[in-house]
Amino acid sequence: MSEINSSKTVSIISRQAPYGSNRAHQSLDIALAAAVFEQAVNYIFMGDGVYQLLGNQNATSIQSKTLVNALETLDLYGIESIFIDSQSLRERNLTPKDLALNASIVSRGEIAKIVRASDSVFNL
Amino acid sequence: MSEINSSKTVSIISRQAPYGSNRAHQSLDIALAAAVFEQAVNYIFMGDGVYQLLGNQNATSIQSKTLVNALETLDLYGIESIFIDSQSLRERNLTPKDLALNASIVSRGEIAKIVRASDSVFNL
Amino acid sequence: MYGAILNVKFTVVVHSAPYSTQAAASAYRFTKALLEQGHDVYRLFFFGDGVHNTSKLTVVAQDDTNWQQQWDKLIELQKLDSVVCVTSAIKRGIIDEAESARHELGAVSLSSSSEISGLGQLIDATINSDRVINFG
Amino acid sequence: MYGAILNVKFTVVVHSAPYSTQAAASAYRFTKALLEQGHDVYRLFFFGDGVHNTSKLTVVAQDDTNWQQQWDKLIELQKLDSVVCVTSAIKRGIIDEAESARHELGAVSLSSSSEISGLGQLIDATINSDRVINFG
Amino acid sequence: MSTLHTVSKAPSFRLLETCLSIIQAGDAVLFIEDGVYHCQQSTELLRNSEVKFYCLREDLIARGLIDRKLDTIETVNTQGFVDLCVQHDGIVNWF
Amino acid sequence: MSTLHTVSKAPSFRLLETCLSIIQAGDAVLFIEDGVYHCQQSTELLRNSEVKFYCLREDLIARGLIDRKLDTIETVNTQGFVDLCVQHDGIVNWF
Repeated sequence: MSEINSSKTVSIISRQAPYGSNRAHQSLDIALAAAVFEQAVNYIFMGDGVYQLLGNQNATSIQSKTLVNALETLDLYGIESIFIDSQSLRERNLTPKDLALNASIVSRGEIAKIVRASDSVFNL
Repeated sequence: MSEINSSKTVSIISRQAPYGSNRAHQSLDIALAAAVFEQAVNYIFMGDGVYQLLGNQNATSIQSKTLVNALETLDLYGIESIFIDSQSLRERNLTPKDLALNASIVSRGEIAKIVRASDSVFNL
Repeated sequence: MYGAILNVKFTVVVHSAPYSTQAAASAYRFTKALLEQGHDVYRLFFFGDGVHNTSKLTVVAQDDTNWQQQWDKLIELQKLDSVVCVTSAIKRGIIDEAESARHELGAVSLSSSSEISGLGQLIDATINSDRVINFG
Repeated sequence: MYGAILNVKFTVVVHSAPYSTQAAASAYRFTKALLEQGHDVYRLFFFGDGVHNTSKLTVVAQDDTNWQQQWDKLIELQKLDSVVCVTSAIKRGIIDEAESARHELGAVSLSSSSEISGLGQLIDATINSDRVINFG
Repeated sequence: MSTLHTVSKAPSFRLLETCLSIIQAGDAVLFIEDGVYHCQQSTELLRNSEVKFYCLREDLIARGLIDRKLDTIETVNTQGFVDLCVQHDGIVNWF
Repeated sequence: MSTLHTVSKAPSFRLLETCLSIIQAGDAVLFIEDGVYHCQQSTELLRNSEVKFYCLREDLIARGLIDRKLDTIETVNTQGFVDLCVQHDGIVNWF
């Protein structure tokens, strides 16, 4: 790992619901790894990915780990650039107060700019 | 295999495009196995599954086997109840003459009756 | 309403690998519940990516569910007929003693509670079961 | 227009298993093409179901492409750095010598051309590659 | 003769549209896995009086939907899922 | 600064809608795998003059689409795919 200290911007677009597939969990793993290696992380929730942020989840009923609990601790890892696509919320009849997480509600145009300014993008 | 000679009706609904996923190929494998064991088979193409029937396919370009070649020989296995959903064709701007296979073009209502009259359904 | 109305023979077909989608976990919970209600499993059939449920070469973190082990225990305890589709299995690295010997692979990955066989076993199951349910 | 404009370092991330989706085959063809055009592979990274590309316990019919073997040959021939995500691998039964010994599994399933490591190797790759491309 | 349909993907995958287009009066739909997100939002598709809609309790709880579910959709646990399979003559799984 | 987007699922998965909603002028979209079915049917989405559309020849041939492709979409082979990655500063893959 020759230049591990040079910081780049990694954006993660998380577009899938939790539990049904492991994509949401994989997004989290990449985000945490990037944070641990001191990269700048943008964590973007879009499409069904916004379902990950609903309050009151308890995945012990399906013998799984409750993903939102981990998402609530992202700031402890230094991940503070968290963005939620407003259109995706609206399409799912959700509002910010349905969510367990405080984050920036953004437009598609703002997401476009974040993606364009990233060195690499993981889109899951 | 205690009662292998008793014939039941197995319907296969194939809804995915070929090559991108292996679902189309799996549908074929189940249909052929059912035919070999002398079951009555209904083979229904719906949604992106109708793409499987396009003429002029050649999957050697992606190091795969050309699925439509096998579909063209279904009658040799005694599979003659082949149905194509007309709505799915229309939505994809396709007509029967785009297809490599001669089969019954049916409505959703007819598919509903075929499914209801089946002993088991594989919906891939 | 939720008691056993009559004894029904189920075949449960699993199309997905554990950890990648929830389908295998749902199939497992469904299979346990039907047995608890006094119904029977005619056959478990692992197809496509579902064959990965029968690997014995898995290591799972303590705080995570080991689905392969859970299936293995359930199959052994309830003496279930568990079949893995041969076409799906061998190209995915799910190998029994015979295949391992024949191709000199030096390793076996299939749990001993399941056996590798053909799609004929799935068709047989559709003939001899009262209900066939697919999880994918 | 299609010649090598300059030498570019790629990292190729593979998220899907062979035979289940086309993604692994596309990744393979892409990797071969970039090398033929004089570019470099900084790293291959197999993630999630992609880890199944590195199994050595596979048996593939003669008329079918053996993708695991194709990857293995390409990695060996071109001396590529090929990393398999540990979290993804071990719960899917992709096991190296060390894990096999530690958990007394009695078998190794990982091809010797790849090595198991952490997600840090993916982050390192995003830092040190010119382009990161994902196939899934 | 009646059929139980299970739907296991989120509404964005549009499986319910296709499922309902081939459903018959007396059939039932059970939402499982990510399919339970259908229960969180009232849509025209769910206003079909010839079809009975159910959803799986364990999947609702996991996803934080147990208090958000529409009243018109009945909740069953996995034992109820087994019972639904027994009560219907056939099963069609949409995934 | 420009980005290459790849889209690898059939139109029914609606990835292109989302992709185009965050695309910027000068970006390109390359259809690969089942994504090449986008090239078979003219849609409003493809009438975006700020974005260049490409499709992968090998995937078109496999699916019987080589003679059905819209004229407005340029065909590249896998070498051309590599070149597009080189010519753009970033890559976003939609799958």
